[in-house]
Amino acid sequence: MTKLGAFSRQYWPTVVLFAFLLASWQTAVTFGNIREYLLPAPLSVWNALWHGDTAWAGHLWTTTLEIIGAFLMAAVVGVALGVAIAWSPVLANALVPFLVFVNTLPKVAIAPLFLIWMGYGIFPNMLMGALIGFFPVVINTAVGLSQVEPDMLDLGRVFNAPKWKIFVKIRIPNALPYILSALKITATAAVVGAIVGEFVASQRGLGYVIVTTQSSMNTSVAFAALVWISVVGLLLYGAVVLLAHLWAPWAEGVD
Amino acid sequence: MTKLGAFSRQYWPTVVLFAFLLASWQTAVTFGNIREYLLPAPLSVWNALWHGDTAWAGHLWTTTLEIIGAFLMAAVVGVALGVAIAWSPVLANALVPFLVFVNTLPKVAIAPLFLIWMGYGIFPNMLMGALIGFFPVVINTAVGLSQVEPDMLDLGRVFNAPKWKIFVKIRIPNALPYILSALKITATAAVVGAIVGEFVASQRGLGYVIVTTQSSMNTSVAFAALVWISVVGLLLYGAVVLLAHLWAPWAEGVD
Amino acid sequence: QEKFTFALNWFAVGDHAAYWVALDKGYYKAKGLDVTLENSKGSGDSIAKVDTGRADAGLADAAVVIASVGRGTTVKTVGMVFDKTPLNIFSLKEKPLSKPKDLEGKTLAAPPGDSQRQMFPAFAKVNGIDPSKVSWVNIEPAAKIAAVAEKRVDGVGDYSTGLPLYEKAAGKGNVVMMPWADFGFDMYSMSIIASAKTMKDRPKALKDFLEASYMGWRDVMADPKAAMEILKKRVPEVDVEVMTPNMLIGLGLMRTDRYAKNGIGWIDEKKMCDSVDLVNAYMGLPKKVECKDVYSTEFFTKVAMPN
Amino acid sequence: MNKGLIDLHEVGMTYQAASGPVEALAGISASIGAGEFVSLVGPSGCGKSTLLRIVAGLRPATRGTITVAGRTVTQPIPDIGMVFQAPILLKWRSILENVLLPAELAGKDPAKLRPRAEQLLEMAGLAGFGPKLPRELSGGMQQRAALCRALLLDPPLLLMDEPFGALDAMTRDDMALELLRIWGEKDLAREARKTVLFVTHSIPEAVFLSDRVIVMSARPGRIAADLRIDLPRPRTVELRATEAFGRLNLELFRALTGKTGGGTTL
Amino acid sequence: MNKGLIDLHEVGMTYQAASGPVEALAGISASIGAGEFVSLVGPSGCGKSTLLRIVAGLRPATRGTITVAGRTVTQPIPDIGMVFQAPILLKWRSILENVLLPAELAGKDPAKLRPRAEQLLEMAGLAGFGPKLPRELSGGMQQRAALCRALLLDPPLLLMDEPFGALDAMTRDDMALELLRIWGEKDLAREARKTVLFVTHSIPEAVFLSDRVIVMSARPGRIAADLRIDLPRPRTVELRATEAFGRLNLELFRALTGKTGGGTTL
Ligand SMILES: Nc1ncnc2c1ncn2[C@@H]1O[C@H](COP(=O)(O)OP(=O)(O)OP(=O)(O)O)[C@@H](O)[C@H]1O
Ligand SMILES: Nc1ncnc2c1ncn2[C@@H]1O[C@H](COP(=O)(O)OP(=O)(O)OP(=O)(O)O)[C@@H](O)[C@H]1O
Ligand SMILES: Cc1ncc(C[n+]2csc(CCO)c2C)c(N)n1
Ligand SMILES: [Mg+2]
Ligand SMILES: [Mg+2]
Repeated sequence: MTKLGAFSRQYWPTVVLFAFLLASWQTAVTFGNIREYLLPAPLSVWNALWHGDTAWAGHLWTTTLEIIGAFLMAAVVGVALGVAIAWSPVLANALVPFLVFVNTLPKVAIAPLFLIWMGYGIFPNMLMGALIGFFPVVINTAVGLSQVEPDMLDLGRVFNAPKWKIFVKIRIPNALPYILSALKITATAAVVGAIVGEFVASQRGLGYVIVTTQSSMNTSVAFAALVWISVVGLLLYGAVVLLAHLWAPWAEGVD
Repeated sequence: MTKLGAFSRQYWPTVVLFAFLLASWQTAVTFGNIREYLLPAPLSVWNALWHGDTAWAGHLWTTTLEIIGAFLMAAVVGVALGVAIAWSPVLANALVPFLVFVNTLPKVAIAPLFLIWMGYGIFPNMLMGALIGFFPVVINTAVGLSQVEPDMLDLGRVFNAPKWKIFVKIRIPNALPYILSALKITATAAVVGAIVGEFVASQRGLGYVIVTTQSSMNTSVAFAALVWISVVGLLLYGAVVLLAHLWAPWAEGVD
Repeated sequence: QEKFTFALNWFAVGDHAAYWVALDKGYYKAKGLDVTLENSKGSGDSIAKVDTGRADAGLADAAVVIASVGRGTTVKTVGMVFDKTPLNIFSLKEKPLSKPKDLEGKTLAAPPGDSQRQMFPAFAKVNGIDPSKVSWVNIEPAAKIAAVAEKRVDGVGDYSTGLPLYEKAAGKGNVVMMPWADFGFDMYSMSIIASAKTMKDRPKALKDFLEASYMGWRDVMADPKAAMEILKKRVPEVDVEVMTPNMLIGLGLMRTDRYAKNGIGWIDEKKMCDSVDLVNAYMGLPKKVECKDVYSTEFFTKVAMPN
Repeated sequence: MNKGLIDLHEVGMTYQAASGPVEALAGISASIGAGEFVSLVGPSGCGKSTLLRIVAGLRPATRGTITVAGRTVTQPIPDIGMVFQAPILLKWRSILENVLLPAELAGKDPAKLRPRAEQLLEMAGLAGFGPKLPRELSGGMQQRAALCRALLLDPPLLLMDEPFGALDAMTRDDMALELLRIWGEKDLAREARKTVLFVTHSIPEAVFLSDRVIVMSARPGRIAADLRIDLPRPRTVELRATEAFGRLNLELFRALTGKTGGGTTL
Repeated sequence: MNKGLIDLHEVGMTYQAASGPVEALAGISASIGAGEFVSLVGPSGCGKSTLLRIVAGLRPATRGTITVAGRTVTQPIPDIGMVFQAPILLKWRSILENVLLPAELAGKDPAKLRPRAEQLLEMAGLAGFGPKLPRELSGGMQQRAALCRALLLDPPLLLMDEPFGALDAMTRDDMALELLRIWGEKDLAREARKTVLFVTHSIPEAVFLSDRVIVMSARPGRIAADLRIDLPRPRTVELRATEAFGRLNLELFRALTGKTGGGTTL
């Protein structure tokens, strides 16, 4: 009860903002000149969410798996690349322009090509999500690792710690606020990435629902899918915030 | 001459890596069984870059404008939102879920809406780029602003500085490494964003070239456009690195 | 049971009902085929899948198929879907584009891959208008309908089968069509393609697949309502309200004398070669495409059109 | 009620740490008059820094009341200069810019205060180091820069947490004399002196500088003694050789250590 | 050539700062024998911390050569304990984990060294503070934790930069005696003592602890005096009341200040 109380006290601004947006949206659609097919009213979306004939559970499951997979891959690969870049200037000079190059490639443009190579299904979509989401982790990790006080490094060197141990015991914990910040960013990017993968070719998933219903102008269902996507995104984001809280309470920041 | 020497010494790993990748790519296409329309050989792309009948200058100009506009908007709006979030817990609780929501929306999915509201042209594409690129700035700014040593805040409070002055003189400079890290990320996101904007609706620009040529399977020209995009992306990224170097030399990190 | 993957050209629409019907009714199974229907993002995507062996056969627009052959694919059209062209331009009643002359000075939108876009110079030539007086905007396929309904552009190029979608957005009776078939432009469009590998190694399977698919079409023609029910059952995301008329317009493009005489899916050599000529003339391919390289009637089996 | 500039009434402080509460201060009552120079000595961890922060209004006490100039302290009090135990220089600002920070924060024109800042730096032996970055200074130099910063706006109340802790004996001497001058020893008649609350670990330093020395006991901090230093002013270096100075040193040593014998500490 | 454990030959250091070079050390030559306890005193900013870092191999000198145990120093030397001028505790680790850090960094099992770490904390008056985070400790407590960390692996060479700077007189006394015990004063016969290079600002502390006190002149640092402290060992608190102790104090004071008169400093 008190937890709920605290929660509601903390999140009433969100609730108020969302309620306000929803109300203005409904009003605009009802009284304004906005066509349902373009921007369905919140009530239609609500109906599509609960009373439509879309089997949400299965799509939700598929997409959630893809998103989690994409997020984990982006996190692991991103941290590894960030460490590599901070590790050695030679690696940095070789990798950074290459990674910038990869990251500026519009994934939507190369997605069809990518999927021809990778095939279709859950795993390629995870990969696509990871590809879209890994870059912030790389950069923030590399920057965070380099933002350590010289004194702390001296501390490690005084004890003749090998370079990798200084990374593990000093640089990486020191970079955690950066890494966790990047994970928050990547949590949302992984969501977009998985959906983009599904846009190209898929037989299920929320992205599939969007394309399918959008191509029959069934916009309210497409919006309902967007709602689910955001729910997954918010939950993943919340999980990262929670993780940050448990893992690095000393680096507490804004959620 | 010495500058050039230093530059070449610094970037030979990049050059080696790129040369290696290009060589293996050319070999794979020449001797492997890879179709030109799927993955054109580097030489074909080179030809498309210099000898094709695409009027690159105009497209490049349009897209570069869009990218720079997108980047600047993302930077300004992102920092402003990040400050707002770090400023007040109420604002944070209201804004963060909303921003996460906006950021998890697959931009391609809302293309029709976007087109209707914004129309097509350079400015909407900038907006799309900003929309895709602003989030890392928000999060990194907010996290960076909150990562200030309590002692430094006490310093500000001892001198009875108003809250905004503590932000301007202490929190923001302290968050600069975070903000600059985010700007590096956003530099690449703005590139993707502008191109995605062009995918949604456009009459010129490199993204326009990509869709146009890709759909007639003229892949080498599409790849040539990707090359230009990366060049712009690398230059923008380099500009941010340079800016960081000049602006916050004390926060020097890895580029 | 032999595995057989068929790459559709898009996510489920009414045009795809026949394949779901054939699947649902066991026509493929009866021929020993275990068929998978796969979604794709447009003709280019489905062609790439077929050409690279990710799929054994697929659906694609003829113009894109011909262009792809010019750029090195080895796919061929092995069966026709729409005998009459669905190429068309949509506009709103308040600012109608009902004849080619109306197009001059206007702004049209379409994804660059659309056949309407690619073939527009040919269409313009046939009708004696100046294609340079029409300006085109690239848009996402998903944004087409909104673009015209909300008057961001004067018209969009899209298959005539899309009419119900446009009417849903703009209101019944508010949408004006300009079917190219009515203005002296005739060219093949939606077709079934197969890869060289499928044609060479699995001719029997391909032939069986085509026959079963045409049986699917036959059933759709005979009982559209039942067909739509099957589609809805198989793909719950489709909106029956708009996909039924969408499918019916498609059927209209297939109920031709040619199909009545030769059977569903028949490819007419002259029309096919004319289509190739148009593509050669207007799409700026690196090499000229030979008509014989783009199609084959070898795998055709006559399935009679119902009355 | 007391009538000092700073009045502490049963001030207590218990920190709530994750690993359990820590009682730092247990009922401190004291009154410090305007213009007084009061030193605070006590064992490491007894709550001196905590007390300074509470007086400054940076942390709320968990018990008791604090009034400064008659007003109850609930937020940072205005017009003070504070030297923290660590230098806390902003690493992105040059030393001069760091010293000028209070002007900027208080909305004063830093350009106008620049001569004063440079003069303070010179006084602290940092002439020429104005354009350097904090990390280019030694520990003691950083501490002196922090001192200059606290003095920039010439505040009437100074709270100083071991400002000379990182200084060698000689520099310490010089700085102590400068501090007395700044405090207003020359103005004894005019009552225009500043009020100083000064934390130190050096007994002779406390005796030399102060009007009063408050001795705190080990954690949780209580007031163990409150010693009036009745040495004549202005204080001079020669004073340190006098018997009275030695006697007060010894007295303070006893109050601090609880030992009754004589002796010196390091 | 000298035959000390640490040999410095014309060691010079010039920092290259953005705002121009700073000469920190100008030709330091000295030799420190194994088992010697040597203090380094000198005015703030004279290069003491710089010299310690150079000996530790953390910074290369810009001139001269340094050998430790016969090997030229070009990188951090092994088996030393170092106390920096600032505590430099890792804020994400508890105090105990901070003290155990050297074990982890050196690839030793921290679990095995835990009893020793707890014993060191107790010795430093930090019993019960093991699970706390650094920011929950006072300045002096943090400094003591840093001292425990330096002692954890029982290194034969200790480099200490004002390790007692933030401590009150009494705690300082206790820690000084503990340090002498750890140094190996009891093992005078067995020659099993550690070698200590100890920076301090306290003249009595330097005299009390050391075999030798090296006095440095103001920046750029040179050796101004090298004073042998021939007081008997083991040193006791009583020793500080002797005339010999007072004389050495005075001598050191004169070497440091260049003044010929007597007097004390703060
Ligand atoms: N990283 C650095 N960059 C530039 N100059 C430096 C740097 N570190 C120290 N210096 C300069 O070198 C000189 C000696 O500094 P050092 O820290 O060795 O002094 P110190 O004797 O330890 O002083 P203190 O007693 O105040 O700690 C100082 O003038 C300082 O300005
Ligand atoms: N932020 C904090 N959270 C929890 N406990 C704290 C905090 N700050 C101080 N303490 C505790 O309060 C007590 C007093 O700390 P304080 O810093 O006031 O001591 P001090 O007298 O200044 O010591 P020193 O002379 O070592 O600087 C200590 O036991 C310390 O552990
Ligand atoms: C929103 C929307 N986008 C695309 C299509 C399908 N479509 C229209 S034209 C074309 C040509 C491809 O060969 C395809 C696949 C649709 N029905 N609805
Ligand atoms: Mg303190
Ligand atoms: Mg020092």
